[in-house]
Amino acid sequence: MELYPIFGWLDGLLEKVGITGPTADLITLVALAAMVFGLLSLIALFLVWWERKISAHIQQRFGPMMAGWHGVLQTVADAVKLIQKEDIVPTLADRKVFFWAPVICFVSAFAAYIVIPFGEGLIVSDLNIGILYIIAITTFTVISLLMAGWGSNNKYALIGGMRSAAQAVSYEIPLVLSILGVVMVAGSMSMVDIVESQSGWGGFRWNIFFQPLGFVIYLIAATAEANRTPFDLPEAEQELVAGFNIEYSGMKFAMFFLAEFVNMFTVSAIATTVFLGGWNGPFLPSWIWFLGKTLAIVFLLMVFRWSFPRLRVDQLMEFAWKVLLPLAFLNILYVGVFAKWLNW
Amino acid sequence: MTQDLHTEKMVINMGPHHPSTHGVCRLILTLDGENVVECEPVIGYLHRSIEKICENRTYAQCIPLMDRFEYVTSMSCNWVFALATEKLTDLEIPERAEYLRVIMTELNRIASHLLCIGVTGLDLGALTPFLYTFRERELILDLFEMTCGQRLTYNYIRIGGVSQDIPDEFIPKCREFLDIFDEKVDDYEKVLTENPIWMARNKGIGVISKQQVYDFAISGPSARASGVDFDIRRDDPYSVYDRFDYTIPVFEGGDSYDRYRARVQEMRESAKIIGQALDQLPGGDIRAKVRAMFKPKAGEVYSRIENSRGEMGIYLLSDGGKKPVRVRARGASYNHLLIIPEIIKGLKIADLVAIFASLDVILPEIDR
Amino acid sequence: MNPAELTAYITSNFSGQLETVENDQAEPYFIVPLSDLVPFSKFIHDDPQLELNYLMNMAGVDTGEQFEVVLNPCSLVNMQRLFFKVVLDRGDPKFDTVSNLWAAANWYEREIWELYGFEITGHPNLKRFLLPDDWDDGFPLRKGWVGKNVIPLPEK
Amino acid sequence: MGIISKLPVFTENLPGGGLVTTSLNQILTMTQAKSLWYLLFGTACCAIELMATGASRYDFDRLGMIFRASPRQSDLMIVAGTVTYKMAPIVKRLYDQMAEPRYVLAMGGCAIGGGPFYYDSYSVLRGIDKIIPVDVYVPGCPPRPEALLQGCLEVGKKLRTQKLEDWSGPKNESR
Repeated sequence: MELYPIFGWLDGLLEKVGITGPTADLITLVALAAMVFGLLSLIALFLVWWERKISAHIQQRFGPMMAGWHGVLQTVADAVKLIQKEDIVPTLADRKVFFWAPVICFVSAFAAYIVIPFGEGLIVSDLNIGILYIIAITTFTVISLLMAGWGSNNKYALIGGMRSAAQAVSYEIPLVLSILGVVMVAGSMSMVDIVESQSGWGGFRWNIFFQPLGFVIYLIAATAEANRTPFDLPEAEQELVAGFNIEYSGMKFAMFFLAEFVNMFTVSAIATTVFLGGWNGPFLPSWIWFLGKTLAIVFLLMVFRWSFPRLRVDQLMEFAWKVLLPLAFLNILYVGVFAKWLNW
Repeated sequence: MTQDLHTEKMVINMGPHHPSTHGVCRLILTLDGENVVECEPVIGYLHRSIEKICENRTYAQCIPLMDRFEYVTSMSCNWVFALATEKLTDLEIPERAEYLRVIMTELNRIASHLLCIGVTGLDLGALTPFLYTFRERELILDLFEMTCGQRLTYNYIRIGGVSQDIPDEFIPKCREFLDIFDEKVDDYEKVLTENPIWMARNKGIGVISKQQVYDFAISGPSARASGVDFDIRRDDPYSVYDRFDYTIPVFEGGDSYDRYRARVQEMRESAKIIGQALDQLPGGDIRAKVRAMFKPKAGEVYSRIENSRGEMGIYLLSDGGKKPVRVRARGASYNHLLIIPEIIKGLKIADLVAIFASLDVILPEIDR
Repeated sequence: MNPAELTAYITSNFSGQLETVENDQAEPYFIVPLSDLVPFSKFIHDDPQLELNYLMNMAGVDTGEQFEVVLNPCSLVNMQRLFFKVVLDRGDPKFDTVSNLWAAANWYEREIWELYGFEITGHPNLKRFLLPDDWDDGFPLRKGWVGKNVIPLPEK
Repeated sequence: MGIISKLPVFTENLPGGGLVTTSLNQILTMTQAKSLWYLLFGTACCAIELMATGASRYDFDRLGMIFRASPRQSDLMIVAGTVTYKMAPIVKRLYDQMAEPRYVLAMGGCAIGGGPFYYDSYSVLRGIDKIIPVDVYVPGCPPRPEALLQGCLEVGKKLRTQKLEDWSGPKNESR
């Protein structure tokens, strides 16, 4: 299902109305952005409901049942309720920083979807430095956590912010190195080329079979990037009451809440594109393959959350620098030697 | 190059309202980064003046108040108060009542340990064991509800015996619970004990030495985890505990991990005791003849029993009247909170939460 | 050692004068004069035969006529218990701290000081910790004390 | 109030404005009732029953209620247990920190009126309605989990009668 025919029809419509040239491009881009934004907030709402249902069934209980059939409208109810809540700004808070933190978190969470291929031709714009762009954008959420920690003038939030900065910095490197292994094999950083390089053997020539260690390192670093247990130290309820989003209420908190789930989806989308062969797969249309694999990874992340205790800050750092980093280098060495020798 | 960086210590308030302080305890922490430099507990937020109220109540009226003294194991609170009053009178407690008391208190010990292990898991981020342990705890609460109609504050053990006899479907249900209980404990061990993150978070944290156990009067599983082989049921025997054979689990490590393991083993032992008590349960009536306006002899007594958290004792002074002159309830968490500032120096906030949960400190027996 | 031997051992070995009280409880019961509180505690804490190193309970008592402090040490090594009491004078109740012998006594004494108003000389940090900080209503656990927000039980 | 509170002003002068706001009001309060996030605030024995209600058998999550540790994000404060005079200012401050539309459920005899500690106690506050407005009282010592769940549903019913304009802005300043 190509994306371009839709825009062809839209351009035709604009001709009739008499808008051409740059304004027409602007309108199509805005329409595209609205479509991606709509799709993603739908997915985020679904993920929130799905997480509560999975956690409930893991823990032998029902999970939300009252809002709609089996609580399907539960997240809609939460979102609409959060809109009605009062928007408190603590008196001594750093107002500008406090206000912009959720905005940056929200924007950076959605900005990563410019280069993620949802299907055969379903990509907003195929940058040739796609994967590098994603890694740069996803670290913005760390800045917003720091701003939230500092802005809300609360000691617990400050500790939460500091922890998130330390965690992101130390887990960024193994993440990048594990992706580097795939980029070396694919020969290009564009997401579409990476997926093309995995389309051999009838769509089953995925990188995970060749670089299993890289996949495992990526998964661990990704859980840390998305602040999920066992690495969810920034908002550890038991220690820091609610971590960085302690002072946020109403719509600002909803932004943080949705951004967290969109981040989780981003991280698993990159995992599918880089390691599980994006949209490659026999008979089914490409975007179903993509969605299926991503939701499988999201399911894995969710099961992590409900089965592992939380690590301490120094254990977290130690694990990143002393265990994950050497393994990442080992993975690159392995890929470098075998890639040359097996001339993939 | 390293000129001295001006780093300030941050005083933080792990205040009365905090998810991981069980109840309302406030810890004023002085932090240097993440490490706790100094910790000063402030209590009294749940000080309900139970001792002052008991001085104006008859002995029978004190029992429900004693329920609220330590609400997670209310059975042992009733029992320790009844034991203290019985020492001041020459009442003859019927055999069946003694066995019912043992069965109920051991069931309550298992329920309290289940709650403690669940909440320890909750505090360290593992949310699922909390739900599993509470599932078993609900089965025990059904048993309690069957006999005395209440889930938490039972008012079941009275002076001279117990208030009601157990219904006839109690024993089959209790047997059924005991059958499934052992493999349920294996489930918890599977989820938590061998979990490397759980070990990393609990091993070597908050080590209590034997000398500290003596000085700070630490008791119960927290003392047995530091190598002190002391259990009131065996060393200072009361009631019919000498008729059952059970072992007292003792560990040498003294850290949070061993305290957790001591509690898990203790649950298995308690299940064994209940099984034997059900086998030997005699017939007969369940309460000695006690006049309504019960007046014990004048005298002083300090009676103690082995509660799930440690030693629970009642100092009772009576002048022969129908109201006690002085009741002093001693809880185990009182000393466990006292030792936390000693063993927390230099550790992190996350460790403080782990130690707090592993020592099973709850606030009603500190504030009374 | 059973209670009788224990009483005999203590009365013979302890230098100060003691008064033993007959009661049918399982442990010996002494009344120690105020000045001998710390020497007696040191004796029973350090004597190798006794080694009562675990302070079970320490309670302040107001029996209407006299103030007392009751201590119950016990030994986890050779499983013995002891029950001894110190009578304070009514006018100016004061006693020396034993918290350097038993660290558990630290909070016991602090509580006695706060709820009974007995002066404790040598206590490391006597601060209010059970009652609200702005408490100015006397000492609640004393007999005959009536607080401003206490609702008495209506007599039938 | 959030963004939504300005809406009634616009819809008033629309044709049939009154109808729009009431039906809008219905939808909005229905969503509030369906997702009441409660503040984890337990002091005494009722806190254990609160945890038991949150566990698998009685499960708050079925009603869409999850526990939030920070008062900012919670809209229902379940005061579970005895509130002493030393704890009263803290309960008041927590209530102030909660974002509007907020509700209070007094759980257990102690929170309603001092419970077993009403007579002869010098340190127990007899009932939290002396310091904060209470919406629903759940009697019991401690109340059964079913009673607590029914209390939460009562909060949902009472909430339906709230008007949008009632929460037109913070009433006191200490935020």
